Amino acid sequence: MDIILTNYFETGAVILFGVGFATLMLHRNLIKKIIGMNIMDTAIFLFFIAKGYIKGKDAPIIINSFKGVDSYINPIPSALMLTGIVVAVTTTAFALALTIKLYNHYQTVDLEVILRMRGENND
Amino acid sequence: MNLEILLPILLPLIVGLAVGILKPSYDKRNKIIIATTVINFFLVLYILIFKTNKILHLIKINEFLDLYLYPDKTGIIFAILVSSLWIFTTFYSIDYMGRKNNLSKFFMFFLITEGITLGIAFSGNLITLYLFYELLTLSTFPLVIEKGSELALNAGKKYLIYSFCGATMVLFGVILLFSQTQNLSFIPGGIVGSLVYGNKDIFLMVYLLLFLGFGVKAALVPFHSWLPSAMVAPTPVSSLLHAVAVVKSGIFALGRMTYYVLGWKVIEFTEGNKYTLVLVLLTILMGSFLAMHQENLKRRLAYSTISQLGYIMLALVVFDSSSYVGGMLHMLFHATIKITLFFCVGAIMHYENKTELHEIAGIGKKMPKTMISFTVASICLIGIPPTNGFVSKWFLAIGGLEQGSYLVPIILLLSAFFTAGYLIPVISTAFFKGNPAQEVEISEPNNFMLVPIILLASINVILGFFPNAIIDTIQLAADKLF
Amino acid sequence: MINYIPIINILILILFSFVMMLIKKNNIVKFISLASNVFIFLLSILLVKKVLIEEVITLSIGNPSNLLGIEFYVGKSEALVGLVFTFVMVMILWYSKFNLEKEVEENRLSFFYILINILLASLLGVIYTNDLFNSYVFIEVSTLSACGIIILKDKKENIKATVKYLIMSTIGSGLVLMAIAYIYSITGHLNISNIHEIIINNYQFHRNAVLIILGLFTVGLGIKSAVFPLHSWLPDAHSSAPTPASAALSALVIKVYVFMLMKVLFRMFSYEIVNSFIIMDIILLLGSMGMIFGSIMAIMQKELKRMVAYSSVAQMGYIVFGIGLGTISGTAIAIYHIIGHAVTKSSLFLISGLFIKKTGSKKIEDLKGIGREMPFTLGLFTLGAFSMVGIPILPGFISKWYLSLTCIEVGRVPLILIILASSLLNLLYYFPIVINGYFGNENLEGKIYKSKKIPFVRLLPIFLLVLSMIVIGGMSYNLIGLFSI
Amino acid sequence: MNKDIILKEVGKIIIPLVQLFGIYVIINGHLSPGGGFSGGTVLGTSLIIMHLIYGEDLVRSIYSRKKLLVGISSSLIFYTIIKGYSFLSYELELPHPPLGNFGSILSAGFILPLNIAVGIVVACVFYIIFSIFIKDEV
Amino acid sequence: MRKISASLITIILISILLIGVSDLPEFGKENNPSNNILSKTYIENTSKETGAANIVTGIILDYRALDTLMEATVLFSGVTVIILLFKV
Repeated sequence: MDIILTNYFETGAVILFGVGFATLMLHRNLIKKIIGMNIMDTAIFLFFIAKGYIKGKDAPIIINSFKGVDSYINPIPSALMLTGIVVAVTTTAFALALTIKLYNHYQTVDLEVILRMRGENND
Repeated sequence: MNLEILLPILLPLIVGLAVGILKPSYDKRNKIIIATTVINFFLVLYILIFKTNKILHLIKINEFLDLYLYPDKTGIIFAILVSSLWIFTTFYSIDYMGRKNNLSKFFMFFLITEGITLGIAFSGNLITLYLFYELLTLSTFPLVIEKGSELALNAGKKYLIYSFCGATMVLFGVILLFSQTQNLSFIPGGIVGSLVYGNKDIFLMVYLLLFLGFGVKAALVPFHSWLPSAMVAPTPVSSLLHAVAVVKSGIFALGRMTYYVLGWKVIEFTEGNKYTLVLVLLTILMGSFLAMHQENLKRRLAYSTISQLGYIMLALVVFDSSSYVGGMLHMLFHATIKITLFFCVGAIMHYENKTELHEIAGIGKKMPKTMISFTVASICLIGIPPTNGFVSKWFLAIGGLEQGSYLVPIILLLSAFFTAGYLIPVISTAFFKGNPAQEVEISEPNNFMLVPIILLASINVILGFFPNAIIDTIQLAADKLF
Repeated sequence: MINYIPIINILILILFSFVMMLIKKNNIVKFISLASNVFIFLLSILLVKKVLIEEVITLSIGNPSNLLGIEFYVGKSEALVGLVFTFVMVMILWYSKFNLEKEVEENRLSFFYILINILLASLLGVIYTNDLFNSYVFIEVSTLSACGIIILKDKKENIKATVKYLIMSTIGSGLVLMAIAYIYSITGHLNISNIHEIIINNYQFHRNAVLIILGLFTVGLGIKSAVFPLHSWLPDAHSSAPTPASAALSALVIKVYVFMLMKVLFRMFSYEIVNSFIIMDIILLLGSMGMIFGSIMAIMQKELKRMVAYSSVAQMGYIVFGIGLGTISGTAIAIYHIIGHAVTKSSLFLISGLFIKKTGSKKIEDLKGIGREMPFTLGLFTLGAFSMVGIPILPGFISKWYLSLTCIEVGRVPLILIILASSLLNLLYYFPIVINGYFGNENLEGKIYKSKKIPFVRLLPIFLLVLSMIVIGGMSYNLIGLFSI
Repeated sequence: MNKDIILKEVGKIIIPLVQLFGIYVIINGHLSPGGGFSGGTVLGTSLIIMHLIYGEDLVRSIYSRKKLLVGISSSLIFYTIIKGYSFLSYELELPHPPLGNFGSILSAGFILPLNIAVGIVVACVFYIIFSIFIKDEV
Repeated sequence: MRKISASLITIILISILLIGVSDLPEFGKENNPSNNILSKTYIENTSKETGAANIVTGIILDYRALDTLMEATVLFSGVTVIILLFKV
């Protein structure tokens, strides 16, 4: 149990993940769903970045001279998350585009209403 | 390399496809079909003489999908039966189907079915047999629904679903069997041998699964109801399906399974035949009992088929040399008899279009040759000595007695009475009902139809007098097994 | 040089998709994409030959050492699956060269080919890569491009289906990324092989974490590959998309994620580790449920493409079932079924596209008597249906047979009943189409025999697909021997 | 929208600074925090601000959509070719690019051009997406 | 009903993940498995082999360049799909 408090960083990330998941589940508004998706992604990035942190060490950038292997934090999670962030951004943009398109079709962003509106427009 | 074994299977397939695709004219088509069936008969004879017990490997996909043909005595007897009866049916159906258009599809499947049935006869292991068995279902389906009416379609779907459920059961059994014995080939006495000791239950399960699965096509009683409803098919088809091709293939597969795959010793050890014997007796009684209540002549004959098949299946659950002989004999005799009966009924349907029992009053005056053949055939079926039906039933009864079960002869006798009960009324109505005063001009069917009928009837009589040649042949096969 | 074919394939595909963006003329775009795919196909044949000689090819990209760079691991199964996927994709492109104009507007046409190239590149990447995070990126690319080819048709249904698909698969990839974070934090590696070396020693210390990782991977990849309870997005997406797109989605895309799952379960962990957790039984249960309920749902459908889509839910059940058995042979059969079903289902979808184009209606009951108008096409459809139902020698039968044998091998005989029952259910929804198509007078009346029949060259891709299906069935014994993770 | 005079005047000062900063971030990507993606985002933001302040026509007149697409595709092609070269260079013993002297702008081999390419891609993509959203049609 | 089930699912998810977290190595320690030979090698070699002072940039553009390439492809396909979506 105490490890949960020791890993407060991961704990916070996981709770944030849950918040995002709940937002995605509970809200019928597409925009809010997308926000929930973003919160989930951000939580995962936080979780991942936390893996790289080591107490009292510098960012992995060599300012003047190489200060030895043990004086920098782990660069890998940062490198991975740069990629992950861009992927998340693109997905969000696509989701928003779909939302705009749906709004033009149905004049609403309520997913439940939209999904119920099948049948009469089976063109 | 014995490629000739493949010929009788391939020839009808190829010719059938050709007929279906090229759609030749009426006369040319008839010539082609008759020639094909006759040639095929001689091909089978050729194999009987030169190629008995020769192996032909087709393809070996993997250790279980190893398709090969191995015509042994039993298979060739079945093959001769099939190919000879097919000739009669061809003549008959050419007249019966008449000059309807798009018949080329019908005759295509008609020929393909012969090829596939011969494949079942020659197949050398269980998986080859299973493959041809599935194909038989698919190729006979279009024949059943040839009329194309809604009724026919439903009957066809019923037939399809029953057969595939049976095939699935068979597959389950085959998988279980294969997982035990890494081998599925046909060996007299079975491939299981001593494996049965220890895992008796698995083999009991395998036996029941295979018996019920093949029993679907053999119209075993819980699964028999597709057979009467498939009577919507035209008469040649129903005579073939119900006298020769389909049900006999089921019986044949059952025989292979009982005596060549599992081996009767194994089955006796698992005591599986105790359960199946009940089903078989039930089949005999129920079939003949239900047959008595049918107004429609074809349905009447269909139910009689069910009960007669029960006789044959007796040979597969009562393990005795003479009952085996009786079963094989009855397989042949019932085929000839039943096809005669069907032809007569079909002739009546075709020329008088009368299908019900009460309609045919006095038809005996109108078409005497036909009805006399009918009478002869039904006497044979009832089994009054010295007809062939009597011979086979005699062997069956002997076999039952040798195994010490007195139930078998009793049931046989009882069912003989039932048989008389559902066949005599037809004859009496035909000859003695209706007012005798009025004169009717004799109008027999034309020779395409009449000749096969009379030939078959006389064949029945001849077989009844001189069955010994066949009995000896079968006895040889039986001695291998017992 | 041949060792580098996997990465060369991917680079060529995306390079030409970038090039296609600059080109305005549709015909040139078509030509470029077809040419690039055919080229990839030839290269894949070379790769398979090479791999068959020397068991495994591993190449590490970006750096000679597989520790620093991103490693590709191409075993026999990877190479063969990649080959089949490229083959199917070439056939789909060939088909859409003739038939896509009917469904998609002229000015959207070029996007299909661009996205197909990217899609194939990402699928090959997921198959070849041996690096967890890299596979995550590939999975994201494939998701986006898959959504893209769904919304080629500007209908409301497509957009709705895409929204469903996008949300579901975003959750899925989120879970996958979470799982990657967990596994990274307890091993510190991203290369699957290196992770394996570490995890076999210290998985006892993190049993909970390992179980959660397994669960996250299963659910995340299961959502994307429409494993039964998580399949709700699939029928809408696959049935509303234009026909070549739905063929690609249903035959290729959903398979890749299961392949990834196999890699994770059996290469990153191992059979012993995985079988010591409850997860395998859950996977087996999901597979069985998928086999049964997918078929039942398919029986209830009224529209042809929806029915075929639900049938692929059922077929995914077979694959997952094979995985859940948790043995080497089970995995081999799962991979074999991936290949066989990829070929079969793509041909079925393309044929149903032809039917819909012919009759102008999506309903199944409007297909009555279609066998009079297009007998050859319906014959091909019948062969595909035979494979689904399980007529011997066709792939469907082979997979069923081996799955049953494996069930007996692991001592779970009752499961055979599920396999056989689902094959009977397949019969119930595939055969009525064939029967009503060919037989029945009132079905056939008023149908002209072969009215303006399709030229054979247009049927050739489907014909080749069905032919390769039969070949795959015939070579099954040799093939299954090759497959392993 | 009403084009406010203050906005326009401030924009005249701010936008060049923003673009300058973006370019700085991009070309210092291998020495300092940042890189193609961050810098490209900044550049794209500057375009977006231009769009918002001076209206679409000005931006379209300078950066038409076709130009932007061409920019994206061509820089991606460049990227792919460069990376393909360096992926294969280990196998084929092709020459590596000169690393230059550590810490200067013109160093680190391919990283600088790649950063620039990525920056162009990101900037164009962001502006295109924004302009599509704001008109909600192409 | 939906709300209750959704919140239940969320709570279950969070608790499961937290169990996992309680099983993970401690946060910020130097001897975590994640700070292993791999990261050490990266820190040591990146500046030498690629000449980039920013180790992260060095990693994403040289060692793991395939990720970055694919990520650029994600951007490309994203913009393609959006243009496709709004094409009339």
